[in-house]
Amino acid sequence: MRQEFYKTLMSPVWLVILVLAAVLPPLLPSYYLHIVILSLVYVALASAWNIVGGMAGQISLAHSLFIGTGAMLSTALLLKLGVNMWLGLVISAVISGAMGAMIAWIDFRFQLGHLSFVLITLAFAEMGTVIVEGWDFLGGASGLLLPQDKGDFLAFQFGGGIGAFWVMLVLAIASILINVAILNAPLGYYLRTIRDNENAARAIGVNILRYKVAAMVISAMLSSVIGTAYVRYLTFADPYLLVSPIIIIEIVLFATVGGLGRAYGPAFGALLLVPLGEILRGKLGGTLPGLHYFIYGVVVIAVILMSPRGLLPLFEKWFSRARPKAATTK
Amino acid sequence: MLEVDHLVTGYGGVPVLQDVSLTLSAGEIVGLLGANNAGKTTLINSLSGMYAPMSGRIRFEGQDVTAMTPKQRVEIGIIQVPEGRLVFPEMSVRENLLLGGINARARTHRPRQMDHVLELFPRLQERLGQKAGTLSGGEQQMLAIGRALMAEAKLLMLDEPSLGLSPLFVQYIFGIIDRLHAEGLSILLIEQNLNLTLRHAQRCYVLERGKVAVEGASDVVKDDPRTRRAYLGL
Amino acid sequence: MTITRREFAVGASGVLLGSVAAPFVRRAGAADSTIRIGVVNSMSGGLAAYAQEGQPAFEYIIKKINAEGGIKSKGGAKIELIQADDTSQPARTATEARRLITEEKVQLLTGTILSAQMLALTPVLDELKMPTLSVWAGGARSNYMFTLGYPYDRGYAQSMHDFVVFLRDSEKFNIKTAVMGYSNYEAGQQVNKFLHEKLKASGIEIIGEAPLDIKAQDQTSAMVRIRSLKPDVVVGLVTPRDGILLHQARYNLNYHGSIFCGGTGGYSDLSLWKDLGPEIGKAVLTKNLFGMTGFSAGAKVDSMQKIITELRDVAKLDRIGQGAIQYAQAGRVLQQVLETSASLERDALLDAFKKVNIPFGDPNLYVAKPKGLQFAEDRLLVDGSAMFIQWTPDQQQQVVFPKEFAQTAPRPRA
Amino acid sequence: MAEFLQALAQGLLIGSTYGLLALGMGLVYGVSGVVNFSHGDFISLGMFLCLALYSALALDPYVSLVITVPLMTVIGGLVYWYLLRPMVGHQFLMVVQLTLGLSLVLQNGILMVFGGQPARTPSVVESKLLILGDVVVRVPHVIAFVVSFAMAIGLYIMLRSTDFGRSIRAVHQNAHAAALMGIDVSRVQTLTFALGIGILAIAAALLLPGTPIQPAQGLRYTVITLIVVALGGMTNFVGIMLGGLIIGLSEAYGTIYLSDTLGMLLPYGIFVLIMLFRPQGLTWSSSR
Repeated sequence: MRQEFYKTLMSPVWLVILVLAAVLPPLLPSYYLHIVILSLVYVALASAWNIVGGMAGQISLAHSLFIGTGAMLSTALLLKLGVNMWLGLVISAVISGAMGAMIAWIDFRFQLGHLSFVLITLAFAEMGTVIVEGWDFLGGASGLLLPQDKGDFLAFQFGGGIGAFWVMLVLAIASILINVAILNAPLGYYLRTIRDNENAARAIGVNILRYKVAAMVISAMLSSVIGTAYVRYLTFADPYLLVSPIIIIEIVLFATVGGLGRAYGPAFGALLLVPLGEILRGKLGGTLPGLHYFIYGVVVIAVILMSPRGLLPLFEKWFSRARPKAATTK
Repeated sequence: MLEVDHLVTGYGGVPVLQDVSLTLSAGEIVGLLGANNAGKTTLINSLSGMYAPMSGRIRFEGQDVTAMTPKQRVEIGIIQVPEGRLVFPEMSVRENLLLGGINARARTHRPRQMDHVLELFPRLQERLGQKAGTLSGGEQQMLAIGRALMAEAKLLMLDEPSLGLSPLFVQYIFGIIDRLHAEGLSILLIEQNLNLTLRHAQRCYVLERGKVAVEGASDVVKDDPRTRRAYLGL
Repeated sequence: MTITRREFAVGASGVLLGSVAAPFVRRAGAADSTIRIGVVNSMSGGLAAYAQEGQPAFEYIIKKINAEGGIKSKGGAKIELIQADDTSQPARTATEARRLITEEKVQLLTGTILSAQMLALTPVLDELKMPTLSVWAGGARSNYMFTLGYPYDRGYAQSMHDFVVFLRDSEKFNIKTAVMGYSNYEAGQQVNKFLHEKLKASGIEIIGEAPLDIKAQDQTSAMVRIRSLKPDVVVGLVTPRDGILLHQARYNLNYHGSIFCGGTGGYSDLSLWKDLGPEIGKAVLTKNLFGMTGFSAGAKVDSMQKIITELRDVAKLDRIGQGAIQYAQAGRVLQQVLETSASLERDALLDAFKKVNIPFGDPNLYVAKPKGLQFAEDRLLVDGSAMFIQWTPDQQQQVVFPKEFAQTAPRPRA
Repeated sequence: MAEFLQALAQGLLIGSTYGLLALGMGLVYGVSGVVNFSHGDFISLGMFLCLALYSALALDPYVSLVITVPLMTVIGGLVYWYLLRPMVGHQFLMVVQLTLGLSLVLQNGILMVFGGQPARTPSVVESKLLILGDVVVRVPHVIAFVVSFAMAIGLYIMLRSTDFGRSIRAVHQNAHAAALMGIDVSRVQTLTFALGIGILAIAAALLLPGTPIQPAQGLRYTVITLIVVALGGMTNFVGIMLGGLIIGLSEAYGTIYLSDTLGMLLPYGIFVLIMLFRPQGLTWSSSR
């Protein structure tokens, strides 16, 4: 199983991505570079969520707490206490991991059904928004503004633009590789067993608590780190974006539409839907208010009706039909 | 009355029933035997219209019903008593019976049918207001059969009616089956209990891995060595 | 579905290819005779009300400027507006601004740009050095951002404080205690912080807070809380929507034990009567209530009265509130910037912003600023003050503060 | 004491409308397992339809019901038949995402037609008050309260004693067995969804007097509804109405006695606690 991971790691595709990444960004106008960066942020976030939502089947809407912690707490620590943002990133990640462990434990301890878990995590997400709104240290409803990014690496600054692109590319690839690694490791196997039949998993002696907590902690810490990097790029720590249920609802949308539980599915969904949303808004935002969102909604519905198992499986099917031999790898 | 011609049914492109043909005349009890996974339940559900066949035809009283929906088949009198009873646990016995006769043909005769069913199963009369989920297994089986009768069945298809019942109840249920037969009802009986089926059915089919392995009058089937083999799933 | 998969695939890849190729297709340069102004507004989403009210007024003024010969110092150049929608999400304000600046090549940027959007926009403006006029932000963190909004501190908070003290000291209202009743969002919280300190410093005791949940559909509970605290005055920044709910709640509880002072839209928008209905409006707006506003038909300012009439009768706008007037004012400010700027280069425009001066009495001054309209060092208005009005039963406003504009004395407590 | 009673009245009145909003979602979840994230936007749709009817024909929202209920019912039926029915048998989450897409379409469709300004629809009862000692309540709220409970009871009776109601319950308890009874499961699911949306049209009209409406309000209603439905045990009407009252009361008491952050957290906190210790919701029976 490990071999699969190393094979992926050694795949020539990465070389192509690397070359493209080195060549393309300097050529891209700033607005399009921004869309690329944004897409990478959501590729990373959707892939991080997939570890829990896709592989373990726990549809967590509480991830906005982890993203929000990574973003707001590291910013507040820097602005209010002068803590270096690298350290802030670590502190936030540890706290997010702890929150994740707690949520996984609650899920296990109270034997929550799927829907109860969704709704309880949604309530956590809403509570997170209310708490940040009312807590001055984290900036309250006004949010916090980071100092300008001057490219000082030691201060967690990457110079915006191309620097941010590389950071997000690394995070996105790391997030995907962690997916591949888990899928090919015993953890991935256990998670799928738990997802498909928790009782059966328990009957054969799988330590459910351990794997649920492991998945949630990995996913939470990863989301937190991405949150920190994202806020550094945005520079403005906006609670209504970073700690709101809306961000997580979007991530779940990307992951689901792309293909849940697959290593590349969520990334695929984000890569398609983020640019689509941005371009639609750019082209149509100045016309009839709401039109671009309306069309986006129609596209989402159409895509789901057309490929109810996710886009990636659909594309694989087309691909395998065209080249039947390539169909064996999943 | 019922003719099944070269029926092939399956899920996700994989056939489970492979070329099954059978017939049932009016007023007959036909037994359908076979090991687990032989395709008995798939067959009965195909007859009820729950699965669309991949090929083949089903005719009922001379009418081609292959393309009919489950609802239409219930309306022409093809009624199934499913495996495991599947009564509606949160509803009262009375409500379960009323639901049995919910199809357009039976709806208006419900009071009459209800009397008939309660006369057949006096036990249900006592339990009319009770939730079906609280009944014993045997009582649930009575209810399931009663519910099917409410639909004014012409062809009654029973899927494993003896499953999980005490010998006493099994006897009782088969007594009822005989009585219904005597009243002229056509019955397709699916059973694991070989001897019981052979005793009550006039003709039998033995399914083996989705195909008819043996067919014929009950005594003939009984003595055919292939029956035992198919039945043990060897 | 009538679309087949393949058709959809072709269409979808078309959209994708188009978006990938778009940056490499260079747009022909804009004609010299037009000046492109990017307008990034919240046309959809939770804040849509602000921009949707202001946008028509803004377009009207720009059209008028163009019709009257455009920007004369630039050879009669016409202004072209390039609209964008940030869907009420600050991160998208930044995205859209970036697009307008780098793709649409706009020469100036403006829009609702509430405070959160202003913050999100700051790094983009600093990076791309684009002179920008916000219609509503209460602060300006980028060197390139100017704003017409009331500064939180010396604008909103100071005006409300001054008025409360005026009521107490000059008008002999009995005001000893206050409850802070404000919309619980970024501007509401900011103003509240400053106002809290100022009132305390002036000897008014703050006996409680009643933040209004901006998502709530009913504020009765908040009003019950206020009633139980029974302060002499309830004061704070309230959005138009929360204002409607707050006044309604006051009507429901028939509560007249406190004086309600606040602004802006939630206390003084002309549309309040329409939103509350005449009966409720009469019962609560005309009793123990004073609203902060930047404009009022009743104020003794000719230019202000003229623009209100014009927007109503000529532009045929059905909703003329704070938003519409602020936007109309923004149109005039941009006009002056473009007229006085030495060129259309960014540095020149920036200088022109710093020199903006619409003195009191100027026909293009639509908001009530006794000292006129200029930007201070911090790029906020020098004169951040506002008026206070009271409502009359015939749905008119009377200015009661400050003295410069006052038509009448505040109605005594009922 | 006056505050306590006022909060009690407020909580009960508002809570009953939450319950009414949630009845339809509970029904739909029961028979088709769909959790509809566009629920709140259908409420918006109902409200804006009333607004349109007021603008065009000067109809009072209560009178508009004659038109909005059938219209919304038909819309609901079409939505289920063409959008949700094809998703039967697919992942729960995919269906949720589809309703999210629908939410975007509805919300922005409304925005395109009506604009984003807060809008008010006048009604004859809008400013009427009922004064009971220290407690003042709004007549529209009282009407909403009464109708909510009447609807809940009516639905309960319908489910118990009509063939349609029994088919709904049969599909809910065992869709396979229901199909074997000759019940057209898709049809029942479609009609139930249509009924659920029709109920929303009533809820919308009841909530409308005195509420400024905006296209973006949908998600808020959806979240409240989800919470109430979950509290009620998803399919139990008594539980759902009770869930509505609990959320309504906790909002009222939270705002009045706690104010600020803590007050706004209260409903969510109570929800989480109930869900943890009574995951089956507020039902009394342990079965199902």
